[in-house]
Amino acid sequence: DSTSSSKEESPEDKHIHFLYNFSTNSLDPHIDSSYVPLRAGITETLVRLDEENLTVVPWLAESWEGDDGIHWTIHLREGVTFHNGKEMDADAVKVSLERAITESVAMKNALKIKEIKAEGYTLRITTTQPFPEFISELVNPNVSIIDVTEEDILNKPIGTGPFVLETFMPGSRLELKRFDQYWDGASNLDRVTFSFNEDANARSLALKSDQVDIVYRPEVESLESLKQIEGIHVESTATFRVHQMTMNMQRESLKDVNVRRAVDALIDRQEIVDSILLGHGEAAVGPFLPSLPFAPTYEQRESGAELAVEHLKKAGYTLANGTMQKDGEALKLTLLTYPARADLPLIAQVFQSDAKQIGIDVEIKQIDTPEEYMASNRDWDIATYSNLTAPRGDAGYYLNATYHPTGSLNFSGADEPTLTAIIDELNQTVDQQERAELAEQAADYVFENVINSFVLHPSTIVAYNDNKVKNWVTTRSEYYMITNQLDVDVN
Amino acid sequence: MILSIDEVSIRNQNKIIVDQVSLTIREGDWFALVGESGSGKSLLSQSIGQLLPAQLQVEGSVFFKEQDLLKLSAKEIRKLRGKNVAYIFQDYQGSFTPFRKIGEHFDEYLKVHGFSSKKLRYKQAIEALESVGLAEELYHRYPFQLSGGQLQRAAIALALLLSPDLVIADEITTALDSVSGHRVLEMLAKRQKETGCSILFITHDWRVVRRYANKLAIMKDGKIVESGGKHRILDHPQHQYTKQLIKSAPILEKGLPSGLDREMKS
Amino acid sequence: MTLLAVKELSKTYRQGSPVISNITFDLNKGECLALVGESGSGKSTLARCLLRIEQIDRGKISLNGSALEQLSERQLKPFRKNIQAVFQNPAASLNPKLKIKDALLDPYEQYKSELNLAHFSYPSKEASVNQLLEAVELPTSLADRYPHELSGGQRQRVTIARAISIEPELIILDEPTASLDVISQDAVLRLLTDLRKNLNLSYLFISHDLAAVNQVSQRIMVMKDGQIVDQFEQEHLLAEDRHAYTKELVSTF
Amino acid sequence: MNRFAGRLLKNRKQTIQVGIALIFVVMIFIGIFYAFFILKHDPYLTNLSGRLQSMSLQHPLGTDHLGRDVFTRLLLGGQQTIGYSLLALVTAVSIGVPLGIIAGYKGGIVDRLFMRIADGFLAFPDTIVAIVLVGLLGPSISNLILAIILVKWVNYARLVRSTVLSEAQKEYILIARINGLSAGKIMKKHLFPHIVGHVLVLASLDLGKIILLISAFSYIGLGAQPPMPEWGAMLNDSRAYFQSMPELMFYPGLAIVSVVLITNMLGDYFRDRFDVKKEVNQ
Amino acid sequence: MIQIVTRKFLEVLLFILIITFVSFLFVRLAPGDPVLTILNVDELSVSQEQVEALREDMGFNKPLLVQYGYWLIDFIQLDFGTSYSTGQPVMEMILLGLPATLELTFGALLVMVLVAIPLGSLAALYRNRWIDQISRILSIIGAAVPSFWLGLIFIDLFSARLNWLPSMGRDGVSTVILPSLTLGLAISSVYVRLLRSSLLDSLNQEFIRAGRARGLSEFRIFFAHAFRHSLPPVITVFGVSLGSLIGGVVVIEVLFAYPGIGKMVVDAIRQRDFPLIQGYILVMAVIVFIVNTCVDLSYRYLNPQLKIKESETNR
Ligand SMILES: Nc1ncnc2c1ncn2[C@@H]1O[C@H](COP(=O)(O)OP(=O)(O)OP(=O)(O)O)[C@@H](O)[C@H]1O
Ligand SMILES: Nc1ncnc2c1ncn2[C@@H]1O[C@H](COP(=O)(O)OP(=O)(O)OP(=O)(O)O)[C@@H](O)[C@H]1O
Ligand SMILES: [Mg+2]
Ligand SMILES: [Mg+2]
Ligand code: NI
Repeated sequence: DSTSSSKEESPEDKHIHFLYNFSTNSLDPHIDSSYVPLRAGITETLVRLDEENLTVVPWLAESWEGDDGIHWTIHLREGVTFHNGKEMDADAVKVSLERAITESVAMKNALKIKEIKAEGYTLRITTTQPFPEFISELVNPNVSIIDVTEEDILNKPIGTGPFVLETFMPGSRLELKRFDQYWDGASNLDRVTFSFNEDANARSLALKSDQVDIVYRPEVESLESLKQIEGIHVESTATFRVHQMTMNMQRESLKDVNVRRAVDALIDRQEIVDSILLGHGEAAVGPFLPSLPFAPTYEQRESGAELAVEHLKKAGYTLANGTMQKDGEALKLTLLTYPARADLPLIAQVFQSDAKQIGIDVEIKQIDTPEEYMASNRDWDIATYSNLTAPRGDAGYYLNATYHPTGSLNFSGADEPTLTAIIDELNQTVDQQERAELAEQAADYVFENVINSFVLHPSTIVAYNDNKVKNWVTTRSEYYMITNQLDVDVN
Repeated sequence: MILSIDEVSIRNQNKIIVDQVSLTIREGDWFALVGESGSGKSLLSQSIGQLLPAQLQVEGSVFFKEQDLLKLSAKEIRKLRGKNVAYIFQDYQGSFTPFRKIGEHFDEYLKVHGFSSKKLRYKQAIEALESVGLAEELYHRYPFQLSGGQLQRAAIALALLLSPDLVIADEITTALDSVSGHRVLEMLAKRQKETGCSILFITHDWRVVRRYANKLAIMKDGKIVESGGKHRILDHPQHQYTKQLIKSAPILEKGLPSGLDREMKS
Repeated sequence: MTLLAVKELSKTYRQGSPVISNITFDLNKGECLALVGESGSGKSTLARCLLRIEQIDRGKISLNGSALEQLSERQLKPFRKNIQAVFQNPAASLNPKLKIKDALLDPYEQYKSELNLAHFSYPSKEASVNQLLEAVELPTSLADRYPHELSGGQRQRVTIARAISIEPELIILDEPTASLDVISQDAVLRLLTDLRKNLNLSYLFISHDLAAVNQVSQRIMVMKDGQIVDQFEQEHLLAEDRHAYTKELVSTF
Repeated sequence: MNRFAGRLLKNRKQTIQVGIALIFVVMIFIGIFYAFFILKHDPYLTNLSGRLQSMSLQHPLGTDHLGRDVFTRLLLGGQQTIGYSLLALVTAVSIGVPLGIIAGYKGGIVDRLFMRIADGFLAFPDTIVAIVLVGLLGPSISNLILAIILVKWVNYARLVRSTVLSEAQKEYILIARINGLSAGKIMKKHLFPHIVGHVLVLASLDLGKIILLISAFSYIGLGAQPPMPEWGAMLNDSRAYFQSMPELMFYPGLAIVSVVLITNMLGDYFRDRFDVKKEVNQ
Repeated sequence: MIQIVTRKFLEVLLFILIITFVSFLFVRLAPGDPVLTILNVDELSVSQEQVEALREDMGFNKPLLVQYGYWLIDFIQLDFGTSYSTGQPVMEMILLGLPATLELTFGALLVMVLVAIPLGSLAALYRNRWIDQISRILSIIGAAVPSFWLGLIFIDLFSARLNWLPSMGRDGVSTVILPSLTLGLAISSVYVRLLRSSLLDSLNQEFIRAGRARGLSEFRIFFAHAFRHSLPPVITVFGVSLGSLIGGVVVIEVLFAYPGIGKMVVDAIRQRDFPLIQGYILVMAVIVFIVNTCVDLSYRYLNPQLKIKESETNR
């Protein structure tokens, strides 16, 4: 079967070749933002996301407390060993956490840890401020627990996961073998190859040619031809990501909520999902995936060109000489987009074409680094952007970053006192139920005022050889890929 | 009869450059071809070995030992070149590949024609150079490091290296002082005596014609106006142009100031 | 009056012994000075040194009293129109990519404004080209050809025509008539002599053809092994008290 | 007789070349006419329900991934593509050639300085140049063209310099110096004809490379701005459909090939005009 | 001799200094900010103040000259900094990626030599005949067809359909074939036509005719005389494109998942990973310098007149 890599493969070897869509040169679990060590099953975090109930559940930690949001106590699972045989106790976890926050400014910011105390299997952590999401932040793969006494963390991290890294070829692939002492039961597989290819077409072809068994994000347009092949199974799972139209509320025209409504009404979501994503996505109403606990239920909002025209009329625009005008000035919008996410420019073009139909002149501007551009230039009206709205099952991240006046991704320039107050309150709230309610409120506010307009939740597509691969699960968080459950059919 | 040129015409798109020229060269002939500058001597000589520039077309036939050279394939004519028919071009500088040393030309020439011993090749090359009065050291120089006369002599030595049956020598003493020129021509004459080769000798120098040639043809405007034995042409020229040509030959008379000078002084 | 004065000029190529050493001579205005000598004795090198296109080791060159040996290319420029040259190998002296008519007028077009011509007149480009070609007895049809479409003698005459086109004070002629038939040669030599006489031009006439030398020059220098071994008036070419090498040259001629 | 045959034969090759070029031009005109007067498609009008259609009378080359008419876009894009890439090419050549001639002819310090500058340019990846320029001046195709020029001129300068270096040693250049031609004139009149050949060859093929470069930059968001039907961008957009609808990539590809073919033929034709010896002896 | 070497060395040093300075300014002038990458804003909640703080912390608010000074001090101590995105020492990363890229480049050059030399030569020898036309078509396709397309077709054909060769990774000779072939064919186009053009010039030289007159075989005339004479332009273009070749293999590296330096630097550029970009330009400057110095030396070998003239004027 897998022809490429495994030279010393004996016939009874159980082996899976997984092909991933990003590549990395470093495996440092605390820095590498491709999260490969966790995804490949080398390392694990203290807690993980339960994909079904969308809650944070124990993993290397068994339980935790922290009612005031500042002082946290974490009880570690006992009897877990690192790949090198060392025991994972509180001391080991402490130094691992400490390394994570010293090596990565991002993690230091995210975790807000002030102090860690370790005794036996218990960690006592103090945060610098009330920080209710602390536990959910521990889901982040960059807080993987590793044995930091090892020399070459960059190329050979020693974790607790079901697979041990054998060789790593930077930018190319990892060879993994089973960790027999895995605490949750050793895998059935002998070996796993985890390789990278960033070209979607090439990934599809690799599966076609049987060089690999599982392909992450094959080319959407090639799915039909993949499905034709006997045994190939294609799976598509909605993610916590939303493609949105960010509105620049500092622009004269968009200050008017009716204009924003018009823009929102112009987006033909279902058509976009069906045609551009070929159905591999979900039309979005609000920022959060409907299945998330804090996603509000919306009444169906109408859309369409007529509605958009109506909204514009309300805003004082009239159609003259084929263009929408107000006080003799035509409505002209500059729409930003960037090609790093291939579907965004397409959405932009469809929007442009639709807008033209009702007399709005949209100029598309394509840029390479959206965050930087949007932050430092304010000469645009709308921007297609893609956001993770609940990467670790919590809304705090998204709401803070996107709608709080101090948020780093607040490109719309939103400074709505009501909304800010909700978010501030959320930041103080520990109780999950209450948090969900606040998040829902915030989402409703955003929706009502059309601060941003949401287009769709794209899906993660995974294609694999159904005849061979067993127990593959595509996760929404996209954190967990190679697990101890993964298996092959020996026939 | 070693070479017989039979009604050869050379033309380009617009005009006829050489017009139905015929001449015959026998074994051991020193055949001098004299004539107006631009009359087609060089082209005629180049046509013998199929060496004309591609944009010129040639008609007629050139028999060399019963073979029509103009009808030979590229491969067949190649076998003859160098070994049977050797050229010394008028453009002595262009005859050498600029980035190869003089010696390399000799060495290659011998090697290609079957001399396998390196030492022997070197020895022969040096001998050839010395036979035209060139020092051994020039063997290791690049063409641009030689003077005009040195290059010309090197080209002569090169052409005579394989003792060809026919030597086509196109104005080969233009860059030589009279001493060197004399020496080279004597050498050529000696070689001719030894090997019995024929020489097609294109020149403007009447002294050389007088001294060495036995046959002679005069060319003007692409035609041969007169040809025959040396004595016949030199002493009993028929054609007006021939007469004029002979008359104009400058001579160095003892004690006499030149004609032009006398004019000036008077 | 001395036009060109050369003092103790020496030149050595990269490796090896000096090619010319301690060359000293004067060239008078209106004079044709012939330079004959052994092949490889350094005549062309001397010519190139005089033209300052070859680095010189030592020595002085002065033209009309101004020293040339230290001047930069730019400083030389004003002198260039007074000296022209015909090189030994006509094939290399013409740009293979330019038609004759384009190459021929190079010097003229350069100096158009500063010239004070007596013999030639330049009504139009075409006429000028024809005039020059005719002067050296070439058919005007050659104007539209490329150098490789010319015979050796024709190329030589083109280079001569180019050199005389601006009637410079001094022309250095390196074997200018070697490839010409005797009739054309005679015509060219006459032309040169006429120009010299009428316009008071001077020539450094390098040649192997003693007859031609005898015909055009007033003085003769003989070179051997990089040195001037003999120098005399034209009348004395055949005299008894000549240097041994001169005699050898004459006797083999 | 013979003479005539020769001339005819010689011209036949040229006739064929010119013929092919003419046919292309005529086809393009017919195409433009057809597209803009008969079909009257808006090249920017998306129609998601009619996407990825194959050839039909209505859409001679089908529709693209957003349901736009490929044929109309291809024709409209041609204008831009050819215009911009030619602009880049011509400018790069006209900067590189003179600089190369000067460096090669002047030699010495000028040459060494020039070489180092050229090396410096070569050390910068073109992506950096593009990103910086486009970043500083704003995203637009003309700034990208500027970047391409900055990257490309070195090639021509270097190429030209190498030819000039060896040509400048020849005697006819010495004569030209003696003839008092200024350095500039020598370069223009005597050296230039020796380099046009190579430059034309390189340039005619570079046109394709430049179009592809624009496409490569489109890939990272620096090239043509989205709805613009630039060929390189179209090529890039069709990447995704490599398996499902390969012809989408084929059309702009073919368009680029045709343009390069024509320029190459023209380049060769001009090269031949400067090649005064024309035929090689066999 | 020692003098010449020291002079050359100083020249290189100066060159590198200038290059790094220019690149430093240049790269930092571009909009874009590594801070956002470092903070991983895509996944982590970050406030504006934190961004500002980190910016300050990393010295981005200092004047550019001061920043360059710091870089230079480290550089003199042979410390090229660590990558912002991976935290690895820059030189280590480059030296890790460089062999792969060089492998690819050399593979491509081999293909180029195997394709361009025969094809270009035949095209010149049989000018305007069918082989010439074929070479023209091939080189135009090479020039006008994007390499990702060619690469995909090769993968589809040799890997997916025929199953002859692996399509990805870097695993010995078998994996280098397809990418080299793709890249090699793409770059050959220029050389085919350039060699042809240059050969046409050479074959018209007088010494070629002289060689024929000496009875040399066409083969010998071609290779020993004409070919060498036509090399300078070809080598020049080669020298010029080597730099962009090394940097320009990105598409191929991505397509075939070949872990080279091209991909690395494009990522670095996109993430504004300044130390890595700076290190890359440094390495490239050295490579470009070496290659083009060799090219210049080769002119002297190919045309001895240049060599000798030069040593004479330098005296
Ligand atoms: N390639 C060519 N194309 C067209 N005409 C040419 C070509 N080569 C030479 N000619 C012309 O053909 C004629 C004869 O040239 P050729 O070289 O044979 O003369 P030649 O008798 O050798 O003269 P010279 O004594 O001056 O060398 C000349 O008028 C010349 O201009
Ligand atoms: N570039 C060079 N490098 C080294 N030696 C050279 C160079 N050019 C010429 N020579 C040598 O210098 C000497 C003089 O050459 P020059 O060309 O001046 O001779 P010449 O007197 O003109 O001879 P001829 O009458 O044969 O043309 C010769 O021995 C020649 O080999
Ligand atoms: Mg001749
Ligand atoms: Mg000489
Ligand atoms: Ni008698």
